[in-house]
Amino acid sequence: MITLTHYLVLTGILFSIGLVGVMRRTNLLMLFFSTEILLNAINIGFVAVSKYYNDLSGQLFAFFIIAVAASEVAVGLGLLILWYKRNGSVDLNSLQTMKG
Amino acid sequence: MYEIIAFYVFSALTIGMFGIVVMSSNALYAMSALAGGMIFISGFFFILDAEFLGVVQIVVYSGAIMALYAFGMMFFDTTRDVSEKMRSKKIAYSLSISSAILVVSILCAPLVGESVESLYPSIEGVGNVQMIGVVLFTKYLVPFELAAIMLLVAMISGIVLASKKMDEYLAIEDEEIEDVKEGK
Amino acid sequence: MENYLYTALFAPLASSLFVALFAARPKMLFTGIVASLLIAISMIASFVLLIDVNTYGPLHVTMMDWIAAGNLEVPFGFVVDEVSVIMMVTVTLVSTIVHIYSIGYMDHDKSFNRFFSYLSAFVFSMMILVMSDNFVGLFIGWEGVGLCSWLLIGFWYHKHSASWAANEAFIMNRIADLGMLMGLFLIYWTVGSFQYDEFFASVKTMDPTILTTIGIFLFIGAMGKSAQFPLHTWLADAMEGPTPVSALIHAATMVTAGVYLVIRCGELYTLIPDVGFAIASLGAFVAIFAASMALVNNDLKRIIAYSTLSQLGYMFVAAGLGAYWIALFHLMTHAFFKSLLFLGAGNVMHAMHDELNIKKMGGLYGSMKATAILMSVASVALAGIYPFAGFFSKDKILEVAFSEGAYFLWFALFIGAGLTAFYSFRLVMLVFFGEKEYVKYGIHPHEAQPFVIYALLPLGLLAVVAGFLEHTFEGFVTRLLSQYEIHIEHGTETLLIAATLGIALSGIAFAVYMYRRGGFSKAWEERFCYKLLSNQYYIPKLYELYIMRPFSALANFAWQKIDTKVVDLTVDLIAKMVYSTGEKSRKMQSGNLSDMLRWMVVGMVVLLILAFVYRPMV
Amino acid sequence: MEHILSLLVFFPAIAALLGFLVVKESIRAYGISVSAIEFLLSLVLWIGYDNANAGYQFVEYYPFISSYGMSYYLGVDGISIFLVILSTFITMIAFIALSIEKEIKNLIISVLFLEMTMVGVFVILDVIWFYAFWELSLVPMLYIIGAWGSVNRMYASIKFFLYTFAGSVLMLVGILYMGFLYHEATGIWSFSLPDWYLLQVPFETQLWLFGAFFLAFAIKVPMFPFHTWLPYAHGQAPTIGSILLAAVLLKMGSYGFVRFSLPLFPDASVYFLIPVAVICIIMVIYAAMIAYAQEDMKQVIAYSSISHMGIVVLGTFAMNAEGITGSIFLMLSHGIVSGALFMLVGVIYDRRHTKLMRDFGGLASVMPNFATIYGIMLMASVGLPLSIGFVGEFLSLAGFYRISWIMTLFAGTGIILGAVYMLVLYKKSFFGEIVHAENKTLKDLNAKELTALIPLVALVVILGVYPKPVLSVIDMSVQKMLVLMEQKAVEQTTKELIIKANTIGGTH
Repeated sequence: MITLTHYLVLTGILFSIGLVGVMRRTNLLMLFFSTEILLNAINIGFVAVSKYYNDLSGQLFAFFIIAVAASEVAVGLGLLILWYKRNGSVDLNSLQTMKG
Repeated sequence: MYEIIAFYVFSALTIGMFGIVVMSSNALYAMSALAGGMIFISGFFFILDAEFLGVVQIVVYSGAIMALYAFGMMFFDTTRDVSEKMRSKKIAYSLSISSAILVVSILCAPLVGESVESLYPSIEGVGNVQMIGVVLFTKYLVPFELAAIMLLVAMISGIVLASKKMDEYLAIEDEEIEDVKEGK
Repeated sequence: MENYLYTALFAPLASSLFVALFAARPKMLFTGIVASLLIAISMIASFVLLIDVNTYGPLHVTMMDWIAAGNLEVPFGFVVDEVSVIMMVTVTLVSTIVHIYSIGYMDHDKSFNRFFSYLSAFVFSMMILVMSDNFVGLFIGWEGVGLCSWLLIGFWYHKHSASWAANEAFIMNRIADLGMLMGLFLIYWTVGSFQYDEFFASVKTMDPTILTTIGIFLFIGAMGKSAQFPLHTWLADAMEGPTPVSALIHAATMVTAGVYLVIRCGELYTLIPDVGFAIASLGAFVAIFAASMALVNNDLKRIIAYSTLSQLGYMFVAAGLGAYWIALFHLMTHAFFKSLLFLGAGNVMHAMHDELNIKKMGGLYGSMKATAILMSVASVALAGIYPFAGFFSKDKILEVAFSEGAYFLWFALFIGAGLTAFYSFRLVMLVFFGEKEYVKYGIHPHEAQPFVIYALLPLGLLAVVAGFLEHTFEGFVTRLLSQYEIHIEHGTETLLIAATLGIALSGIAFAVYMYRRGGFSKAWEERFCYKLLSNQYYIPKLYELYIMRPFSALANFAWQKIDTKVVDLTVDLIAKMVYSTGEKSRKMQSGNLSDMLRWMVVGMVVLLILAFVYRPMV
Repeated sequence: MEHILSLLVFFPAIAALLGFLVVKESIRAYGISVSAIEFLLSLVLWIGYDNANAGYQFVEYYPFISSYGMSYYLGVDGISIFLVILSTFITMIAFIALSIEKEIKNLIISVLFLEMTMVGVFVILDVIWFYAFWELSLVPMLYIIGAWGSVNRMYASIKFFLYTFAGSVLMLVGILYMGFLYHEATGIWSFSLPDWYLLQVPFETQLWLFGAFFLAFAIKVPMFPFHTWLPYAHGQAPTIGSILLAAVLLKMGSYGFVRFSLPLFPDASVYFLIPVAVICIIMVIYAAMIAYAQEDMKQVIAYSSISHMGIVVLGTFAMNAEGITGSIFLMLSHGIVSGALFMLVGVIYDRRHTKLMRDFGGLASVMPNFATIYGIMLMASVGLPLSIGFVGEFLSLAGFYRISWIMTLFAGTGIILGAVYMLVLYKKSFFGEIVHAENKTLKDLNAKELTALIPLVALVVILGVYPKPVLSVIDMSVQKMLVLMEQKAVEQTTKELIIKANTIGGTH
């Protein structure tokens, strides 16, 4: 029998994979991919909780998260393209202007 | 039984796909793996009786978002690999692993609040899509509209940022600004 | 009667304030005259009060409230009784003469007006001191005279030594004042009032330990003002002030305030004879200690200052042994002849163009006969030769010491009498007789203006005749002060008088004999005891070496080491720690996105750990 | 009359806002007239004050955030009324003596805001508002020191701000906890001080709360070893800043002791009496010694302030009417005297642009009026009877004598050491020959400076000779507070000590 815990553990594992990606990648595009993984991992969790508690709120949250992810990709990619045009690189290490 | 098999299969597939996304040095592979992972995730949604979300997942993620990425990648020189030389791998991996262990151990612990009362219980005999529609357009109407506006804003900003004409202005070089100042 | 009281009290204040209006202006003769007149009015009022008190008894008025908080209430109240009226008369009489004298003495000084303002302010403070009916009022006067003494010692403030001496005097007095304040607090918390009458009414029922403590504290106050050992060094240095000041403040009035306090608290000290005896012993010690320093000093004014110190010692012996009226009597006679001596010395100084070294004088009798005679009279009185005033009062003190069985004290005073006679006449001989040393320095001495001499005549007269008032005086003041009976057989008494007279006369004779022949040989000056005496037993040096310098060093240490290096540095260190933490953690902000993301994950891990540790248990 | 307190608090602030519209040339006159009106208002307050009533008068109460018990609650009693008058008076005098030309408009506006906070601290009875005014007072002062100070002004102003700010953070915690306690005990929220007075706090809790409040007040006073911001602040501040700092801002700390520490935590105050007294004694002696070692005239006065504040706090902790009344009076007298002394240093600084004593000498002959007024203030500072300085010092020490005679003796050395450093200062700067040629042509006080200084001199003498109208008003409220302390004390020993401290006779 698959319990809620199974799903939550899966969520945790996927989230950690996303974290690895976030930390490992220096290609900005790949960073976006990793972010998608994080969001998706959480979505699974929400939906699973929604199912096991028999409450639709979880699904709606997942729905809004997808909307947020879509907006994020749109804006993020736009910025990325702009950055690439100016610098010719999507290397994360080229982004050092915030050095304190 | 069928549910268990489906769960483990999808789990293995998603973990594998996402593993490729994270580990592969080739952006194209990574993107393809990501798209695959997204589709497998929608499988979970179907298992969990969230058909609407499953469809949305496939449409939005695999359709829209991945397409967007694919278009985005065309702007970049994908052949030129970004050096993925990682600094201090140990820290990154140990952090990830420890956070994974922590998350898992927290989640494995018996959950409290078993008696959570559901705000919007699904009603027997009513389809998932219908239910979501009812809740979305009653209780969550304002967030829904806001999400719509947000998407609109995102769309416009995406266009503005990436469109050619605008970028001439936005991506104006520092020297050009100097030139303008000097009146050339 | 009240009007006379207020006149006596406030005329000096009026004088001071009026003259102060012209303080910054150049010399104006009328300020001196107005001041003298107002002080004279105060004197006349005091004399009227003397007669009134004699006829009607004491007068007590409360002018207004001053301080009131909690149970504490201090009014401005004044009492004119037998003791205070005697003090008033003495103070105003000497003050009037000093004021008149100063018109001549300060003639050429550009701060003439300022001088009179200060001098009158002093008289006012002194009047408050003696007239107040409570201890806090006394303390007002006590500090007021201290202030005026500071102003007047440092009158020629451009002289470093003068301002130094002024500060020394003020600070030394403050040390003693702290003791006095402590005494006042104890009185308050025991009796609940500062009024003399309430305090004295309850002394008999009070715990002897508290009484002793009060007695000691008050006497510490008296020690400062009356320059008793070990707070005596300021008096000699105070001679930096103008001579009229020395005459009025540092001989006749202010320095006797301590004696006045002990007399005023007679009822207290009678109950604590041990403290009284300690006071008497200290007095006897100072009497001989100061006299010994006067023996070798060559400074005209310092000799007289030491003599004052020595005479104050005599007064304390009398007061300490319970013979309050005798102490008061000596206080009064001493005021007359000592101020005369000082004012005469002022004339000499003027004649000698402010030269003070008596070795450079000599033979002045030829040019200043009147001054010479007056000073000789004062010196004879000081030496205690019958029938001059000093004889009556001083001899009584010796008898008191003898009668109390304090033979040791008596002996000290007896020796002191001999020394007094010697140094007095050493001074007279060196200044007025012998070789005319001043010729070498090209000085042409001249006698003071006639009105100055006339002003001194009353003092001269009093120095001669005051002694004969003894019995009248005794009868008058013992209405308030306790009687003192001398229990000595008549034969012994005569013998004692003869012995004292004998030692005084032999002291004079020795001085006259020695200085006729040109004084002691130079070899004496090489000896240890001469050096010891001429350096004032090295006490000022000791004070400088072991109090002033360490204090300065400690103050500097406290500032430069403790305050800036420890206290402030700790504060700054805390600030620096915060700052350097920021400086270090600044490296975290490398600007690299993946570093930031890693930090984000670190934060997440930390939060997860917290969530794990503090997860709600089922 | 019923809104006079609000008027007193906010009139300067509104006037300051309007001051932005005033042209630069007339801003000085504007400042003087505003502060004069404010001073007159405070005098009206005194005239309207009922001397027979020891409680709060002119009370204004409006709920502010009633769900959390915060209210706008104003009132004065004998303890605070003279501090209000002192604030308005000193501000007026400081304006009259103002000699700064640079950015004068901003300066005057800052000082007017400062005046609002000063008056506010003394009249407000709601603790949250009190805290707000307390902290707000730092801002104009920070600006005054930082913008018009001398060379090292940034360091000094930031040190001043952070130091005092850090101290009061703990007080805020204490305030919140006290509010919580009140809620626990009564079930309703209240931050008004009179309500808190009625609350009996358990002994252990009192100790902690006392500590939290103590730190804030101790830094403000400033007590040893939290005093090091003061010399810097005074050393760098412009004259007007030093005057207000010494005359009024320091009094906030000692006022806090009287208003908060003692009546709110009587047991803790008694429990910590001896440690606090020891700190006071250290302060008195240590600061006096450091003052002696200083070369800068202004630093001498700055350290002398610390020394005098030691006696103020000592008197407060005497736990009897004599001591507390005396200490409040000493606050007033120290405000007037130190304000005047700083003003005098400012006068000479304006002329010579130096404050070092070795650059002077012999000033008495070129500036006789200056020397005279300086001398009077100096004598008031060392506590000469019939000057204002004596009354408070005498009462404070007399009060504390009941607690411990030996400690009083040590604290009393302050009057000796005070004389030492003050007279040495006077001798170095005013006596002797003129050694520097620049000093020969110095001008004596001008009409403006005399106008500012003569009222101070007059007050020094008048209140020295007849302090009773002030003392009796203070005394009445202090006695009321002592009764309250005695009643609400939880420990028997505290009650006994307070009773013993207020009775004559018995053992010592």
